[in-house]
Amino acid sequence: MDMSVDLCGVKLKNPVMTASGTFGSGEEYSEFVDLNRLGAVVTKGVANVPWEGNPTPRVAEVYGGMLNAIGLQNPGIDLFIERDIPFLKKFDTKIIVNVCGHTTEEYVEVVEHLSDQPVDLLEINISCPNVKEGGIAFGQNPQMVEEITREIRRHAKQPVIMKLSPNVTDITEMARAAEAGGADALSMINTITGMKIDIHRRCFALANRTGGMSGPAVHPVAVRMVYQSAQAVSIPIIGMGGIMTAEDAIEMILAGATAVSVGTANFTNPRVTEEIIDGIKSYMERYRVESLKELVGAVHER
Amino acid sequence: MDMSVDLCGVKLKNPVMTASGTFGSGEEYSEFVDLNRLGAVVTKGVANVPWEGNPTPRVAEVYGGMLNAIGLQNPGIDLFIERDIPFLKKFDTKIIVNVCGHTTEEYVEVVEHLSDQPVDLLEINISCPNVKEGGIAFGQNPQMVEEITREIRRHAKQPVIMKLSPNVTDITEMARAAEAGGADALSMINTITGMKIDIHRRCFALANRTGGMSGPAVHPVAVRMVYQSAQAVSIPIIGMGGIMTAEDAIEMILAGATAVSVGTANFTNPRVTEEIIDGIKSYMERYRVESLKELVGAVHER
Amino acid sequence: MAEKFEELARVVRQEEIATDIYSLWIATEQIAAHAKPGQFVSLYCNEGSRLLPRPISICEIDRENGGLRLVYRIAGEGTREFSNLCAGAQVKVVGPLGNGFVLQKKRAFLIGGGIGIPPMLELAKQLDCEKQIVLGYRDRELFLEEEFEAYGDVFVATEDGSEGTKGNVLDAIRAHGLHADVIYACGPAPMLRALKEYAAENGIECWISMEERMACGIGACLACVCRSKEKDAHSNVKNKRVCKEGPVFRAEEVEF
Amino acid sequence: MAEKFEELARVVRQEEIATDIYSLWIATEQIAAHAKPGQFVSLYCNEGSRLLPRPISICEIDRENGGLRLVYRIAGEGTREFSNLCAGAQVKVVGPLGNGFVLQKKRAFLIGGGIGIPPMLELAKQLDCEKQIVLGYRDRELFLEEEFEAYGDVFVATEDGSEGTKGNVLDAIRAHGLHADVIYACGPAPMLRALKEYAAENGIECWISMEERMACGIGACLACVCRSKEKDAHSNVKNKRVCKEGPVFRAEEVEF
Repeated sequence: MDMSVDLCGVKLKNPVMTASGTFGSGEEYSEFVDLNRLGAVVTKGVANVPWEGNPTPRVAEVYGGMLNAIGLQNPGIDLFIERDIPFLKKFDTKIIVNVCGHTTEEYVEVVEHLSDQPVDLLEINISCPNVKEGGIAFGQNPQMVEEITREIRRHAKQPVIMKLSPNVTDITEMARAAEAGGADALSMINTITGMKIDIHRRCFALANRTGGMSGPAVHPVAVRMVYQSAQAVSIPIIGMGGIMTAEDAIEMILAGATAVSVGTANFTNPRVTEEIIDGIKSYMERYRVESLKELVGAVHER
Repeated sequence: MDMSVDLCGVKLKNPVMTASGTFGSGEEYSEFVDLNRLGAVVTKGVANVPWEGNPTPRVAEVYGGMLNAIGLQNPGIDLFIERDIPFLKKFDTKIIVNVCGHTTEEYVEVVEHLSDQPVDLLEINISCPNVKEGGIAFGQNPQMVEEITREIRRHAKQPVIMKLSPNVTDITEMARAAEAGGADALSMINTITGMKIDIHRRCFALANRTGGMSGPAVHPVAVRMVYQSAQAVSIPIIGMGGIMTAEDAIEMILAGATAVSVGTANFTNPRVTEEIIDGIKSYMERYRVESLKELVGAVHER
Repeated sequence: MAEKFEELARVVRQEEIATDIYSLWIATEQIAAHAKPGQFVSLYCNEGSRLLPRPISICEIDRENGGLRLVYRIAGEGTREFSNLCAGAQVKVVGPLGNGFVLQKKRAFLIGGGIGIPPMLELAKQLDCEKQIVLGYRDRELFLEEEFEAYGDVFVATEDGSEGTKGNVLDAIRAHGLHADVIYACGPAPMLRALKEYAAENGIECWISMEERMACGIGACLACVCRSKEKDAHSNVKNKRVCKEGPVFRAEEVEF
Repeated sequence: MAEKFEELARVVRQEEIATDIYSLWIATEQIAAHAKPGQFVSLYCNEGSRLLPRPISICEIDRENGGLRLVYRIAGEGTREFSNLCAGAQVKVVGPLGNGFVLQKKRAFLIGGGIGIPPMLELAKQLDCEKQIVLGYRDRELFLEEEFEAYGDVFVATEDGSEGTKGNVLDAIRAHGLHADVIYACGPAPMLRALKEYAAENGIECWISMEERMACGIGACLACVCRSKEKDAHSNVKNKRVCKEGPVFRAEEVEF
């Protein structure tokens, strides 16, 4: 039985990765999870310089999910290269670095810093709803998606995954634009913009007013967008959005995802990534699936 | 204490209405709820002729919500006028008729049929994700939103509420377009397009593949869109999307909704509308709110 | 209009009577007093991530004690939650729902397939006529079949032939050379389809209980429709609501 | 790195010790054995609509029996769920989390305000020095205050003056003319702010336990940061993680 998948020429031992921003650079969760078992660790987004992020409160719980407006706090690429990459290199897993920026130049600067680093893939966050410049502003306009993808692709030494926002009228338009710009893969969905109000204090629950919604509440939207995008482009898709269980992961794979990222579920169960890997294995055994690749996009009519 | 609200010159005894499509024309729920207590009943969408709707399965449960793809099955405006309006007239509540169509002409035909009927307001569904023509196709393009609004407004004798889709990049663009077209009010959000896959049979859970997601899972998205739209337009907004409790309704009102519609919650608790009315009353007593109008849009910074 | 009630029912007892098949007795204030064979109830989950009620057919009615027996199969997390209900627990229930069977005094087939068997038990109890009860199972792991014996002649079919006639319920009817004037049936769609055909060929009246995914359970949401031969008076199209006009239909009036 | 454990803990007992304030003893395999005063645990809900753990400070540690006492206030549906846990029930818990207090042998103020009082109890038990324990409440509905009496002199302030000194904990300190060389404090931000200022004015070492909305509880998600005076080594910006570098900070190193 073969759980491995090929992601832009990089072989993952299984399709289970971590969703950027929920797993730091793996150190904290390494107390609960054997990182060697993961298909890949996707790091928290890193910029060319340190970012302070947003004021607190930065998170709020909602029904079946959460809102976050961390604002991409990060230590900057220099400390990241000095500390986080060497930490991850100690493990037998693939390293995917999530990259953020306010401008194309800032993204490119990070990508260039990473060019000689032992990093397997780059995930470009053009879909963060919680920063004023950059982020989602790039991700809601197909021309901009294509241009920034092309520019990053031109400078990147590793395969480039463009991470798309669900806060758009037509996800396939963005998926096609990224593909046209030369993206090697897509990841989706980033969070859906939401809001929570404290009715007793009559104020916003988050200092940022709005935040990005994640968790099982968004899962059906993610499955739909992965499915639609898989029909529209030929590059691989990494599916994420509310994956809590192996069943959720398999659903995403059947919809067309080559790999999956697990995010909010880590907060509910710090060991969840390993449990999902075990669950996918059980499913493959139960249904005698020889290779995980058989499941990718295998959904059919009733 | 005054729970009444003014919606386009129509005085509702309280802000709690039913979300179109979840409450039929009230007859079935009248066994559980005293319809006289409701601010208004919003009917299931009605077209110029009977519609058969989609094949089954038409619904699927998802985490904290559900998907539906009923496909706007309805008995057509003639039987509706003959049967449903007389039924609702027996109660001391306001009547809001939800109107659907494939083309502008079909919407207009229904609106004209209703012109001499004892109907208080019209809610125009330009946001159904589950029909091939009409529906959401109108609701994702600001020019089309403005044009269809203008055309309906020209023929309507009752105030016109345009019901908007959340499946757009920028809800305020659609809200402004509807206002520019002469809408008297807006209602939002219709459902968010989602998908569920049966991993054991590896098929779509719904015959229609995709369905509209509703329930508490979508509530934070609805609150955000109501808030953004309330900042962008000056016509009243009817807030809906995952309201399960009085707290959820109050959150929506604080975000800027003049009234609220309760949908999926009816399925979980057939008496929920009355419980929400009672809960809003308790909140107003607890915080000594003299008039519900004080709460509309009253959210503030932390 | 038949009255419906929303209640917090008390669990009297529950047991697993076959693999993943549970028998649950609940005590109700009003529902049992008003229920008829072939009707169903909506059972609600406590877990907040599951919002929709589960429609479950009524297996037995104890009017005197307000008891309802529900026999169901674990088909997902919701029914799994129910299977953990212990005596004394409370469960929200709405019912009775749907039309139920019309009881007639004709020589009858009561036919149940799989988890379509339970509703036939109360029907068997209430029907006052000559009854031939035909039950289809997957394999030798039978359930409820002994309880039917008090009410008529019981014939069993199993898919794997490990008990009774090998094959389906029609195979059992043919193997035993059975005849009747009316059919009451509940079970999977292929079984109902075969019975519809059999009834037409033999000119027998045939009542079938349909199943479809539901949301509201009371006729408001139009989720659980089935296609009808003629235009339905309520829907004004060729669709009938399984939860309201059904779940029991004349076989010839529905298409599936 | 301090070890953390994920466990399904058993509820030993629970009681409401004041309106909406509960005292919960749980039995753990490892967490109690490793916990220090000032640390906290993450408690997880069973209800699936609530996904995030609730950080709850440790009130007492019973190392011998693996017991942990958590005293918390009902602040929402999650803590309301916990308040319904009965003896024998299980609850998922991760801990011990955060740094905890550094124990010193100096004449100390232990200052707790409201639901910031509980963590001071285990600290009072473990601190080996002269202790003046100052507790601030809203009104005469005191809690835990008698349990502190075994470990030092207890002074009470109430906002409405119905018990002890009318006013806040600093009013009580001034009213009784108290002095100390180190402050350990937990409570609402205005109280901590006032203590930070008081400590600076009087040149006293001051440790405060901070609170912030958390998601992961273990330092990965960067939700629960507080502003720091100097650049933090981990974050590389002027932010410290309350759940990891904290919750206990030197008052002068954080800004709030």
